[in-house]
Amino acid sequence: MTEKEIFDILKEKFPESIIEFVEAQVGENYIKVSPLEIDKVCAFLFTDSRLQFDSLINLSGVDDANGEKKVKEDGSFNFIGGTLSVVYHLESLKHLHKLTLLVSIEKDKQDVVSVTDIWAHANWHEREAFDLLGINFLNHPDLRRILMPYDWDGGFPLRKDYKDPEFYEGMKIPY
Amino acid sequence: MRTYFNNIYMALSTILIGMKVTFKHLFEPAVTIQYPDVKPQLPTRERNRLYVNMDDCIGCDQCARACPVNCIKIETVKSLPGEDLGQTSNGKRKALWVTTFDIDIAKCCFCELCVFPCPTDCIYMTDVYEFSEFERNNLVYDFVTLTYSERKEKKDNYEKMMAEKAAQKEAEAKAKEQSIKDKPEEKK
Amino acid sequence: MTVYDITFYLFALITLGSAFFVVTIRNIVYSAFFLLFTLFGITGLYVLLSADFIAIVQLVVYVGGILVLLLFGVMLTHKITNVQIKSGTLQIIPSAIAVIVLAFALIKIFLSTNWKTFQLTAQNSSVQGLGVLLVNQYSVVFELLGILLLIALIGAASMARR
Amino acid sequence: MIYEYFSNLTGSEVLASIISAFLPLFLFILPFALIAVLLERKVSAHMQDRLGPMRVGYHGILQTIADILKLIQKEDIIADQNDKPLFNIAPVLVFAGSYAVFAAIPFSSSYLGSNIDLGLFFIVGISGLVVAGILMAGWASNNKYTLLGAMRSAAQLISYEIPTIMIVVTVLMVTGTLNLKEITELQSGYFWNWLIFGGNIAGIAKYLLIPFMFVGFVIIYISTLAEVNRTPFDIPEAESELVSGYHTEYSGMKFAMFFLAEYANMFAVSAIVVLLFFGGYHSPFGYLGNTLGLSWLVPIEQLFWFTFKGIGFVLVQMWLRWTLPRLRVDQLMAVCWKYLIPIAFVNLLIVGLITLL
Amino acid sequence: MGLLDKQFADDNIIITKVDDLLNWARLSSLWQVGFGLACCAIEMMATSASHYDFDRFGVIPRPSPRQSDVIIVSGTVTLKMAIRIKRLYEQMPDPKYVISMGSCSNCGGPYWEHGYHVLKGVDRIIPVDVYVPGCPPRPEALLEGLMKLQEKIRNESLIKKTT
Amino acid sequence: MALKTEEMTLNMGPQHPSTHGVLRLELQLDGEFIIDVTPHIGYLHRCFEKHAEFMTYPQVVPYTDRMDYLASMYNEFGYALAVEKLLGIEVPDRVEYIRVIMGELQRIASHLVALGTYGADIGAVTPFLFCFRDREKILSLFEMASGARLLYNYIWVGGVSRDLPPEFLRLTKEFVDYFRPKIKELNDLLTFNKIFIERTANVGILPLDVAVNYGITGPMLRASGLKWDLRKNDPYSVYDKLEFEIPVGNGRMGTVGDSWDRYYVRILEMEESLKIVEQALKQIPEGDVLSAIPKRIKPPVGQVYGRVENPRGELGYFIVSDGSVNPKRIKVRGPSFVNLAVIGELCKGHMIADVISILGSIDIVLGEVDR
Amino acid sequence: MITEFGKIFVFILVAIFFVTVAVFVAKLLRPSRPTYEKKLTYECGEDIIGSPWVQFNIRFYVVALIFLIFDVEIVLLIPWAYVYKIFGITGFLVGAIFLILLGLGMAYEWRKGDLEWSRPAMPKLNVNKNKVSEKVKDK
Amino acid sequence: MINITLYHYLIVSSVLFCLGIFGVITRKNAIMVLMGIELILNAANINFVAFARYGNFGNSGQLAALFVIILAAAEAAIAMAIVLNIYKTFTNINIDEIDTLKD
Ligand code: SF4
Ligand code: SF4
Ligand code: SF4
Repeated sequence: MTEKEIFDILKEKFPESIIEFVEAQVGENYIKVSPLEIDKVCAFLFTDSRLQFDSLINLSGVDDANGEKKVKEDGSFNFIGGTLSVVYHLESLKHLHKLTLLVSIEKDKQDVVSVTDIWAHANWHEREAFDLLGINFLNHPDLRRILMPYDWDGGFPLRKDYKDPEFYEGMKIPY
Repeated sequence: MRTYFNNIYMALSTILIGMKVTFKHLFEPAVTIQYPDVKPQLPTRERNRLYVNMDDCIGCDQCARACPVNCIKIETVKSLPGEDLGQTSNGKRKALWVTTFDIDIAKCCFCELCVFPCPTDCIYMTDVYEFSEFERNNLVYDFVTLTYSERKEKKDNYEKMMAEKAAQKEAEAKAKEQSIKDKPEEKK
Repeated sequence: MTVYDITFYLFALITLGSAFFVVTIRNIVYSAFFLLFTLFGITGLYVLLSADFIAIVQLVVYVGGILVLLLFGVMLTHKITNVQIKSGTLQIIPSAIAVIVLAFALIKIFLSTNWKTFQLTAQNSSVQGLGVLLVNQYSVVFELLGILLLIALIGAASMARR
Repeated sequence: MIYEYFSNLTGSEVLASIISAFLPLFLFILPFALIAVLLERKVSAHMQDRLGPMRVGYHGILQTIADILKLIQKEDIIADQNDKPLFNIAPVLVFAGSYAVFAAIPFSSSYLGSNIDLGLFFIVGISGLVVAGILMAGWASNNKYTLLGAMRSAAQLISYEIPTIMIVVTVLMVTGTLNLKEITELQSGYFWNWLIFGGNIAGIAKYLLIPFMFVGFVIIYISTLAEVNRTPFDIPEAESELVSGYHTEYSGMKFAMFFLAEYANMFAVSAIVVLLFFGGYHSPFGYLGNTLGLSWLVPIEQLFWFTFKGIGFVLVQMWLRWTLPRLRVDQLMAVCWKYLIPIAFVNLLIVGLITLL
Repeated sequence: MGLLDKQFADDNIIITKVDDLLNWARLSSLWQVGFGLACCAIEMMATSASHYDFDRFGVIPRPSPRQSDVIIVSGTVTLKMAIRIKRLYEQMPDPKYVISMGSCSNCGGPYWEHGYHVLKGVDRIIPVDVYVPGCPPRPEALLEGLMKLQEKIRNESLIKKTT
Repeated sequence: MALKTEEMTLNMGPQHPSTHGVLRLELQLDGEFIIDVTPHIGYLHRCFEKHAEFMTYPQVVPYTDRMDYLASMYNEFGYALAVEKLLGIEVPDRVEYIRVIMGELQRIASHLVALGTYGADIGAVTPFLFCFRDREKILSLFEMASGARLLYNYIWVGGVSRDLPPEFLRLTKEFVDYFRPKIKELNDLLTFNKIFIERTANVGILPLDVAVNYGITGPMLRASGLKWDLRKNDPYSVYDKLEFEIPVGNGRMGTVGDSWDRYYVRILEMEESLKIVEQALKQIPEGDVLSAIPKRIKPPVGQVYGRVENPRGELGYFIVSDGSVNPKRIKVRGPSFVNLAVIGELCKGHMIADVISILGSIDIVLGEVDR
Repeated sequence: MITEFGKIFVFILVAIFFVTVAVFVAKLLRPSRPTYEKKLTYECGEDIIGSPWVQFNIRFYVVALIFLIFDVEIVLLIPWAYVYKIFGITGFLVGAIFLILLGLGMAYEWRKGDLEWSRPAMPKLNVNKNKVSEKVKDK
Repeated sequence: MINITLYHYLIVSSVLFCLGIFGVITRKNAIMVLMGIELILNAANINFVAFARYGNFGNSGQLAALFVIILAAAEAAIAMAIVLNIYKTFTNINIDEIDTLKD
């Protein structure tokens, strides 16, 4: 099944939560989904016998860095506003088709519904996205930092405007 | 019962087979390279410590830009117009005094990316790997052939030149200004 | 004083000294380890009494078996770090007095009795003798012991398993 | 007898016994440990196509000496959480337990520490001290790895004691004695008198015994392997799980003592196997000293043969160690309770019947 | 305090000889904490494997720091790990040595610039004796670093330093 | 037993001989049994993704090396494929073959480490050293081609950094011939050893549906019985021109999907890789290897997900480009990262020693788990 | 006269003496620079969670228990094994019956599974199918 | 000349016995009580062996001691099993706190 067909099925089933179908010049086409409905869409994708996306290949958070850039005097900068996105790559081992979903969220209101219930695989990926980008996954069973120390309070390092704190537990961080 | 005895048999027999293998190896010659006494021949592409042949370097900064780690630090000073810095071995004219060419070998990741873009092939990786140090600062390699005073001199020269140029410019500008200034007066 | 005497006093001291600590020290693990020394001392006493087989049996069964069992038991049932490690004691002073009285009474009785003792003769290993007795005279006891141990094994294991 | 010799020399029995008690330590265990550690490293290295220590002395022969000298210089850490008195006593107990075994081992017909009648039984019994010492070490370190290691170690040691004693009883049934010297003397003569070949019993019983003696030998070898925590039974110190078992927290000299005890044990158990089944200190082919008429040579030859055979079995231990993976703790218990003990049990009954013939 | 350690005010022939002996023992039996961090650890393993054979120098990995003499910091020290490394180092008994293997532990290596979670050099938390450069250093380079360390140990002394 | 022993929390790692690096496992123990395992990762988080944002596309290659440092070639391979997909360029055939040869050799090298350390975890040190001995041979081949032993920076976007040295093909052939009997030796010494089987068979059984749900890939998935290999199912490079089998676990010693299966699948895979290398050596064409390397890599705006079958499973690169010379975001779907997540499930109810066995059979590389 | 046991005792004393002396000699040479962290218990460099001195798995205990009984039984066999030959087949039978009793105990333990390490029931791996279908149903 | 007589052993054993009694009655902890009992048994055993030695009873005294040791082992095993059971029920083995006999 191609992405387009899947999109049609989805659009029919979830008229509101499926936002648009984006055809890319390079790479994969993807479907934009609303962040608060993604779990239902995914659950459908997982269970529907035509689709049966039994495997989540990848889940990645992206900082779109499209806000308003404010450069401070010392060269560091801040983004005001802008979006973060979460990209889901799905695959069906039964029907051998693939699908890419994209969820876009406002930076100030970073809530996405977790899909951990559907694919246990998503658990660590979501934790990672939370850890590095500060995307908040609702309903996640165990949303803690995963790569950074648990007591890290220097912010979310994969954001474009992240700046190193000076010290961590008495160790100097910058070179 | 069958499995019971089969287990015993399997255990003993596989242990014996394993013992046979190790026993055979007891008498096989060791593959060990006795390092400080014997040093293996390294392949020609061996990537270890960087070396820069400063005679050939034209200070183009390509290598520093290619380096993913930013461990090459190059500062150059333009030569004075009359100076001849000689040529590189493949015939490029040098035009810059290289006053700083530091490679912090402690940061380097030996990826060889800096080697390819060099127009004069003067930066390359050698097969020297024995260069551990007691002090980390010793791992910052300075390749510049000029002495410190020379570097200073070149810099000063250049600054002087620049200053002169600037002064000249200023003078010119002033002159121009003057002339501009003068002109209306003239007009007046 | 012969060597024999010295060793006797040494072992008696080890036995009684560590036995004293076994019953008085408050840390139960220490108690268990002091019991080790007590048992070892008693082994020495057996040796001095030419009961070599009994001595080694003591070593095997008590030190190697019962003591380990006790230690496992201690480690199994105790939160050793917290206060419970101090195994509590009851009515120390009255019982101490009672026990001392008892001890004096016992010793008095022992000393006042005129035991019919024989001159010591060097004895050979006692195992053969024990074996003969065991197979010959006490063979029923021997089998009974077997049954007893069987029952003990079954009982203890099933109780522990419950 | 060396003991008498010293007794005459010093004129005091006490001194004589002290000297002869020191003898195995300095003449045997320490050199043996030095050699065995190096040997182990060399053997393992060659099995793995390596060379092993090469640079400390010629082909690394001074390696162990350097190790010991270094361990002497190491700081002795007693962590705050450790139970200090027990922590300090544990190595003493373990070493004493291991060393006491050597008292009963006849190194040659003229040297043995103590000729007690129940030598073999004593050797089994004294290991109780080691068990207690190990438990003490594990507990006093106040560390989870050590405690787990000590528990496993203790459980393993006591479990494998049973097959060991069973085989000891089997041998006792054949020889009628537990005195190690007597057992050895029973196997004097040529190698077909060794117990593994049925001993010097006359008649058909000898040949009937051979397979059962072999089974007995295998069982006791396996269980002694377990008693000294060698692979495949080295779970108490399985470094891939428990760092290094009950002596994880020990450093410096105390650690060295554990180490020494371990190597002493290695030899001790091999010696037991040699004494029980392989003719003890007896030469397999008769003595040079006897043929030459030099009677003083015989004990020396015996010492040589004893060491030779003992080290042979130590080498087999190493060989096994560098070949095999290790068992899991429950499998280890299963091997003991389900395989070794029942087999030893049946073996014992059959041997008992055969000896009645 | 050890009775002999750093207690002597001045030199004499006996002390020098004892010194030599003790130093020789220390340098020939450097037990290493069996411990690897990243890519360099693989090369460290290769060094102890058959081809290069650490054991030739008397180096054997000990799982417990309590029984080891040298810690080879082989790989990237992250902030999360740094605390543990420090503790491990602290838990080794004196005398102890540190070899910093590879660019990463020397100074952060390729991660020195943007590594928000990388400690820029293990010498920020524990004193390093020898820096072995390379990314990863060849096994021979590590061996050479070890020999450098041995050289350093050879020059140590029981004598109290008077400075 | 009814007696509730108190739970004990035991740390395994980060410094621990058998956690394969700096993984920390927090074990909840009931005596010797595991109630729960909580993996704590991130002790080697080296900020790859952040670095990638600051680098130009070719400069990222050395950093990809450092992720899965046991399979650097394959990391580069995957990255190169992803960027080529982004750029839409084709590479010469010779390059493809070189990449496949390198990739498969790397697979053997990586599996050798996996099997060797697995043996060492179980307690057999000798196979470990044998494996490293043979791996050294592969490394010397790599060193000859690229100049480095571990982190090669050899496969570039659009090509490889240099052509193969003249001796390479002959030596590789020699290696293949040398290595075949060594697999048998390893089998004798370790694979079919009764103790080893006891330790690994029926331990850590991973049923297929769980595996799929957890996104497990690679030998682990195959050991659970699914014939899934991107080299066959989603062929890239020239794998479709080569013949090989995909070994799957069949529960020969215990249950499908146990540790032994995971181990044995790797052994079989090494044999398959040898086959691939042999074929590729025969088929490799002459040609230029540098022709397709773009001077300046500036891909169009867009995002791609490129994936390859790394020795540990599916290695995916999700690259977002904003049209500049630096990638905007590179997210790596590391197979170890994904495979490790299941350990908590696998270990429950096993003994401490089994944790080692399970962890070893998962074969993680911390560099890539933490990136 | 020092008995044979006396000699053994001397051996033990010598061992104790040796260890003590060795540790004390080392004290002369070794440095001692305790720091706070050095004095912490080692646990892979992590902070220690909980004390190791907790109640322990009963398994070890059961092993010790079975061992103890077996131990004494075999101890009893030793005097028998010394002399049974004197009494011929009856002597053997006395011991054999005893041994069979031992065997019975063994068999009992085996049957009851005390020789096994008890495994806690293995929890099922969690697969999410059911959960998901419920969710979809909700919709 | 050996000066140690039967009396010496008797004194040792009686003191040991009393210490055992003392342990049994003063300790709250069941395992400690068990240890006390072991002491008492050992004291008795010393007597057996000593009488056997000095009293010329032949080996019967030693055999009695052997039986006692074996019984002690059986007793210890059972007792520990009981202790364990108590502990299971009460999570406590302080005997004075265990006064209800429920199952
Ligand atoms: S080798 Fe790589 S890291 Fe080193 S200087 Fe050259 S480009 Fe930079
Ligand atoms: S690229 Fe070559 S010529 Fe240019 S600065 Fe670097 S070394 Fe010099
Ligand atoms: S120095 Fe290089 S090889 Fe070593 S850990 Fe760092 S990146 Fe890896």
